[in-house]
Amino acid sequence: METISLEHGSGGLLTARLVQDLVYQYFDNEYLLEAHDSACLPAPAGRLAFTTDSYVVNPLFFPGGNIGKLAVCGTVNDLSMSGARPLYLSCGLIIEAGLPASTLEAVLAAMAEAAREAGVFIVTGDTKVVESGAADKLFIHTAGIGEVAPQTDISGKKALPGDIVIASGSLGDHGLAILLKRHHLQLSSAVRSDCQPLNGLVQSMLEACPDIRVLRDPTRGGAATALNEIAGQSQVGIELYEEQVPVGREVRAACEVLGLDPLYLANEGKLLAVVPAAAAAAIVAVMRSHPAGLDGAVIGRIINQPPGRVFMRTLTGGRRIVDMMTGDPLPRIC
Amino acid sequence: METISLEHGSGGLLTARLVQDLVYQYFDNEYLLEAHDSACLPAPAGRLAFTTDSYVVNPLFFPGGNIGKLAVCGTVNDLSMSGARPLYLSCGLIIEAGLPASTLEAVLAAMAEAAREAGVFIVTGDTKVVESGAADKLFIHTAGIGEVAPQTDISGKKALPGDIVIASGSLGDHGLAILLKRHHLQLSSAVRSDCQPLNGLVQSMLEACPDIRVLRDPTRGGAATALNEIAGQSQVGIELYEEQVPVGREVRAACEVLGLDPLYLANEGKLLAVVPAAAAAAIVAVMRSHPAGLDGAVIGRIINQPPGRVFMRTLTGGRRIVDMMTGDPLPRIC
Amino acid sequence: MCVGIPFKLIERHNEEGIGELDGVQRKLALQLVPGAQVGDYLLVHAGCALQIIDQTAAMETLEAFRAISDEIR
Amino acid sequence: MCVGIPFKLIERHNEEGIGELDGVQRKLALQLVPGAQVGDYLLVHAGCALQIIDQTAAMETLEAFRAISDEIR
Amino acid sequence: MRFVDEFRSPALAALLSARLQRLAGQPLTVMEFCGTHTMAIARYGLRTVLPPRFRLISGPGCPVCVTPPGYIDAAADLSRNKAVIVATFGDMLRIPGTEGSLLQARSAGRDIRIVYSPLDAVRLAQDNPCKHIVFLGVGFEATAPVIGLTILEAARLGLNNYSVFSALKLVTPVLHLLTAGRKLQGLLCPGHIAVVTGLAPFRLAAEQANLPAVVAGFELLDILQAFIILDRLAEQGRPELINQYPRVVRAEGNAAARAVLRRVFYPEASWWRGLGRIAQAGLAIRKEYCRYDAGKIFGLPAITDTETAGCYCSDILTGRKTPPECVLFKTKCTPEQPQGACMVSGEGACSAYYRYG
Amino acid sequence: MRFVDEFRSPALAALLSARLQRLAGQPLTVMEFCGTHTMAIARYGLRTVLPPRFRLISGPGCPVCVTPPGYIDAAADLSRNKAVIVATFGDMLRIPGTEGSLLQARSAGRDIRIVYSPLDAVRLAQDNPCKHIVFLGVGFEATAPVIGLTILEAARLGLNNYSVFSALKLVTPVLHLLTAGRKLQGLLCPGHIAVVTGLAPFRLAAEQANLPAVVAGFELLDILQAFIILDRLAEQGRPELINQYPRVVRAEGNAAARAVLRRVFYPEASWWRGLGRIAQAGLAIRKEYCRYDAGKIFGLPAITDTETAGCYCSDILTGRKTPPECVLFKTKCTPEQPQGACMVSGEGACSAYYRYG
Ligand code: SF4
Ligand code: SF4
Ligand SMILES: [Mg+2]
Ligand SMILES: [Mg+2]
Ligand SMILES: [Mg+2]
Ligand SMILES: [Mg+2]
Ligand SMILES: [Mg+2]
Ligand SMILES: [Mg+2]
Ligand SMILES: [Mg+2]
Ligand SMILES: [Mg+2]
Ligand SMILES: [Mg+2]
Ligand SMILES: [Mg+2]
Repeated sequence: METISLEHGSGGLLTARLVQDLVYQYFDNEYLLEAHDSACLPAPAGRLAFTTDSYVVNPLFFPGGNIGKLAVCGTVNDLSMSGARPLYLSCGLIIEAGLPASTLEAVLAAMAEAAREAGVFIVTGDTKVVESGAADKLFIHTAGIGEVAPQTDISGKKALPGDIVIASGSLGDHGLAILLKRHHLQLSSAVRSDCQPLNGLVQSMLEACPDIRVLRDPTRGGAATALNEIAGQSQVGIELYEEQVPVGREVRAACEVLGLDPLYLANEGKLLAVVPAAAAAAIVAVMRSHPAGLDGAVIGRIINQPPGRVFMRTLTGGRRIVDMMTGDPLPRIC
Repeated sequence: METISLEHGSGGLLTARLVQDLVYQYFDNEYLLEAHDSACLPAPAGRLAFTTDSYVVNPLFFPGGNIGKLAVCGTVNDLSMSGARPLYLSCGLIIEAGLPASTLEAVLAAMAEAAREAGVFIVTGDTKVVESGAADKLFIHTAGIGEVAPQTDISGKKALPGDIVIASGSLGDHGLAILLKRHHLQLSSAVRSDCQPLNGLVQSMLEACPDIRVLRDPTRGGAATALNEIAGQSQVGIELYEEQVPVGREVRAACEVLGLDPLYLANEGKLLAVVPAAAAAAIVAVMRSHPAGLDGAVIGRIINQPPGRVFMRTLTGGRRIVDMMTGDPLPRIC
Repeated sequence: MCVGIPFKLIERHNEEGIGELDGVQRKLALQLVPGAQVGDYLLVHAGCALQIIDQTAAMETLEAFRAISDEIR
Repeated sequence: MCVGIPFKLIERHNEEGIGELDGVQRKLALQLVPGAQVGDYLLVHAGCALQIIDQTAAMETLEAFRAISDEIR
Repeated sequence: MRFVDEFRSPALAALLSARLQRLAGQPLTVMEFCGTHTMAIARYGLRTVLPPRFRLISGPGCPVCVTPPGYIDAAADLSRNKAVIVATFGDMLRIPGTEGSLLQARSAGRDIRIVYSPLDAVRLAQDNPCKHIVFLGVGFEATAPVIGLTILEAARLGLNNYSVFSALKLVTPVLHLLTAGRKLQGLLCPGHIAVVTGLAPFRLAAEQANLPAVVAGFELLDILQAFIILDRLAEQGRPELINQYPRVVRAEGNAAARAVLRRVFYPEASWWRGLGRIAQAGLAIRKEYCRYDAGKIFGLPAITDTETAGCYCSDILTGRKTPPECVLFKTKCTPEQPQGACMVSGEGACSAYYRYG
Repeated sequence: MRFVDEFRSPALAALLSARLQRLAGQPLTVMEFCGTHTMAIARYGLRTVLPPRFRLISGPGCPVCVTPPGYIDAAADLSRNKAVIVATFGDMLRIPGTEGSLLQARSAGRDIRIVYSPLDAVRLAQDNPCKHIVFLGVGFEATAPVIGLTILEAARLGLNNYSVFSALKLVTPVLHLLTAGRKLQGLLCPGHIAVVTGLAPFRLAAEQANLPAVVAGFELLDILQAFIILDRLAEQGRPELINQYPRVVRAEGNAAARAVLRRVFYPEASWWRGLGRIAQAGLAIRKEYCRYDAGKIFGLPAITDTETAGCYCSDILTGRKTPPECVLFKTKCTPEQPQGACMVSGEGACSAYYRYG
């Protein structure tokens, strides 16, 4: 099997071989190996968190990760943002016929490694192969189940005036790494996607402060969009402090060159948290002692008015609106 | 919004509008409307069943259903095949830019209706839009969670010699309906996809006989492939009785014309069951009184030898091997 | 070598017709069976009728089966 | 009207060079700054250097800022 | 009467096979020339029903499996041309050329369409005036007239974007090669070829081989009856041809179909996968219709055969060996990765053995 | 010194803005000609920092927003040609033509590539010898020389598959239109245009308008200082031009850049979205380089403007109104569905108001 062909997706013998020879080699937990129509899993304690995402990233491989790592981290992170402990993932593959088997294998290996790092099991899956030209190399779809401890109650609606907004680290790395790979802008840099699972970080944050109000991973649309969502759902205002928003030196430089705003670039290993003011310092301290939150910082606060709006308090002490994103960020020269 | 554009998938304002104006209009349950990173769900009793499938059917609309109905029924059925009561679904959309919004709407409406029929909630979702040419109109990915009653223990490994093999109705309808639509073979017929949720049928079967050994929905690869899988997992032989295998009159005729074997055609609203011989008659009776199992019939039995093999006892009393499928069924004239 | 199926001719328009088998319908080329009439059964291969089925001959064949089987009753 | 960025010239090969800004590197067209030397800072627009940055003038501007701010201290 | 179920009656089948069981005659090795017979025998499990004294050996199978890999290569090459749509029977898609199958070519994005009827390919040409449709013309005497009709139809419609890439074959000139020097006691002849050709060529083959022969239908009872007739003829020492299938096979065949063949094609030597070059055993398109000849229009290479090392296909096609005797069978040679003609199509002898045991 | 952070020091910024707060002078209405200034002012929230007596009105913004929709239509049409790759700055993708944007064209599968530098488009032509690369030439005096260089480079390399579709504009001939009949107390002039042109055209504009003017940089401190200077000049009644940005703006500009402009282009009348036809305010490709002129090669239509009913763009572009005064602003006209030039680019006055309040 050098390349994946339509036959590998037709549900017959070749599908069985693909699954056995390639998939099971990397995803080898007892639940998956049962190979049933559904995985049968022990009953979790507490409520369930359930989430899903489709991954269509182009290119498949980028500095700091690939679509497989992304597909695991993204879903683990969405679970974590509900305060859940991620337990199980599903994995659906849509493969364009002609994909080199070695590409698929590298992606599966990355998924397996990310799952190991996050401590989750990929317990059920599906593989479809479509004709060449009917998909862009490989799409991955993961859904995830987590368990939510009884005392945990995280929600985008819970931000209160006076609360503090925290970011777990520098913003924009993933979006910029992809943008540079995608458009052949001929800018070279060491910027890598920040793609990483955040469940460990969230667990330690929750231990430090069980009443964290909101958690959100600022993926597509970036921190600006995520904060606008929170402001809308909680009907509060948010004020950011420009000089405290962590942005990496290279990301900042590339954004200058390309006329981009890092607040609108996607992140895949960062979170935003809204926490009670009294707990903010302790949470930041806990975050900074966790490898996924070394650059954790307070970046703003929740204000009363106007509801649904995000502002930036700029370096000059001025203030500007930080709106939701319209469309993907594109480089500008003007 | 007449057509879906890339902007609708970029995570910003237009994505939010698409979700609010279109998705929420059809999927309007309390869990989804929370619009969190994950849906937060009450803890189910018993063990969990978890499954996933990607739906890439071409054409999107076919007699008897469309990709949306399929995406709900397929995952509900995979849960049911573990004996689980399906509870929650996730829904990931990958949309090719340029898809008419009305097409998406018709698909979402079908999903909502199928979910209502099956009594499940679509509680979390994701929408991606890819460039024109990077996908084939629309792919849907659903994952599903169900709860498995403590006494239920369904598994492909549990078939025992002497057990009886049952089909819930005529085989091959879905596969043929799609094939006729796909290849412009200029055959007209009233064959419709059998696409339907099977959870109700399974619940009534389980009530009649809690120790059903195996359930399987013979989707891609058809009954032949599903039975070969069971034979392999249980390490038993399976013998089918040709004259008892239910195949619709039109499907049989079209198969004759096209040189196809209905055993290899996909089904989307049928199940195969392996049950203890003593319970077979009762189960068939229960099935026939359920709208999804009106044509339920015994089609074969589990035998000792040779393990992993499926045979057909033919009309002449002869016997032939029924192998797994290699590749999709293609019409033949020779 | 060649899958051949008996379709019943249910419509004829010059050299084209509609055949029916158990609810499945298909346009048929009739150039090779000039005498075919609506109601005839046709042996169809690849969408083209190759012959009109002879009902009398078919009956005789069935009779022959019965005769053979009668022999051994 | 035109995003212009100060890159440091770290390599020069005839009319092409490599510029660097905080770890980000980019090939630069140098046709419009014939006198640019490695080590110079260049004002770059759309991948092309438009001018060599005058360090002395820059110092003076910074001095002017300080002077203004001193006025109000 | 609907001419299907009546000929499949399990009750009658049981009686006929009981009859075959009871007859205690000589061993009877029968060659079935035809892949559709091979498939039907396998599908009905007849091998397990017939008494052991009946031995069945398979002939060349179908026109698809005897198509040389070079033809597939040429068709796949043609499909690279963005102005071309390749139209074909589904049978052709899985056959491996030397560089993959047409299915692989299609899954790589080429425009290759499956049609049920060659006449649908003409329709495709009408519907796609900016594309050129090439129909892959494979088939024997039964299929060739239908393909001939497409050329006449295209000419009638004045189409200039339709052509046929012919690998059409005539099976009747090959029969003597298959029986020559074989230990056979009977021939099972293909009814659907005889529908066109009439009985004469098969009578000739029976005479040349000095064997009893039956032109038979493809339903369960047809085949069982054919064996009973063959057994009786053999017992009585009568090397005659009997027409078991008179409901569609007339002694004179179908003259209209043969007229189409003569008008559009002429017989020519042809390469058969596993058998090599056989004089008069192919059909080429006449000069008058050269504008519908894809070989001419696109300057396609002449097709010759290449053999796979270790493959017994020529022995199996000529009935000298059975598939399980081949060392590659089920090991290196499977339906997913066929090595020779007999495995490539579901109708090929090796494939039928593989699937139906 | 790295010429970025030094000019953004929050501490110095605080002192400079405190200084601005303390100066209790006359009301000062300043026009910023340049979209990059508009964006920087918005991004730094300067509107909320400057004392109320400073009123800022925006000029024509950027070369992208003054490009007429017909140009986008022509580029989108061009991209239908499968032999063509359209290369462009990312800025151009979201601007609506009359039938959608280039982003929509790209999402419909056309080959439209974003480049950072026009010179990367020449590289694209080298890498894709079987395609023709058309670069969408938009820009003012700073960008035009870079685009001129691509034509010289293509000529040097002997490429015959690269061309420029010019909508290049000259901003300096427009300045007097923007200031004419306006109640202004100062002009904030674009430093990056002056890098090429030198100070003369801006000095002329200041003289014609009889106003103080500052050629300014784009960093936070640059802009604050420019306001302090303007305030001081206004207070002292000195309608002079001061160069705040001497680290890159020389009095004489960049002669090499202007030489490229003269060699490749000639000034021509040009249609500005919202402003109409302006003599000498565009750049056309000289006959000597007509083989690199996509307009000539592909016979593209001459571009003229069309106005959207109700859009106040021309008033906003000429500084007569501010965006919130337009009834369409934030209602029918949003960054996702812009109605006029000022909303189309992130740099346009309406867009900057919309995003940064
Ligand atoms: S098994 Fe394969 S290799 Fe052997 S004879 Fe048959 S086709 Fe040839
Ligand atoms: S808001 Fe829109 S319509 Fe109004 S002036 Fe600005 S661009 Fe024109
Ligand atoms: Mg299933
Ligand atoms: Mg999600
Ligand atoms: Mg997510
Ligand atoms: Mg998220
Ligand atoms: Mg599946
Ligand atoms: Mg599944
Ligand atoms: Mg399934
Ligand atoms: Mg999502
Ligand atoms: Mg083609
Ligand atoms: Mg093009």
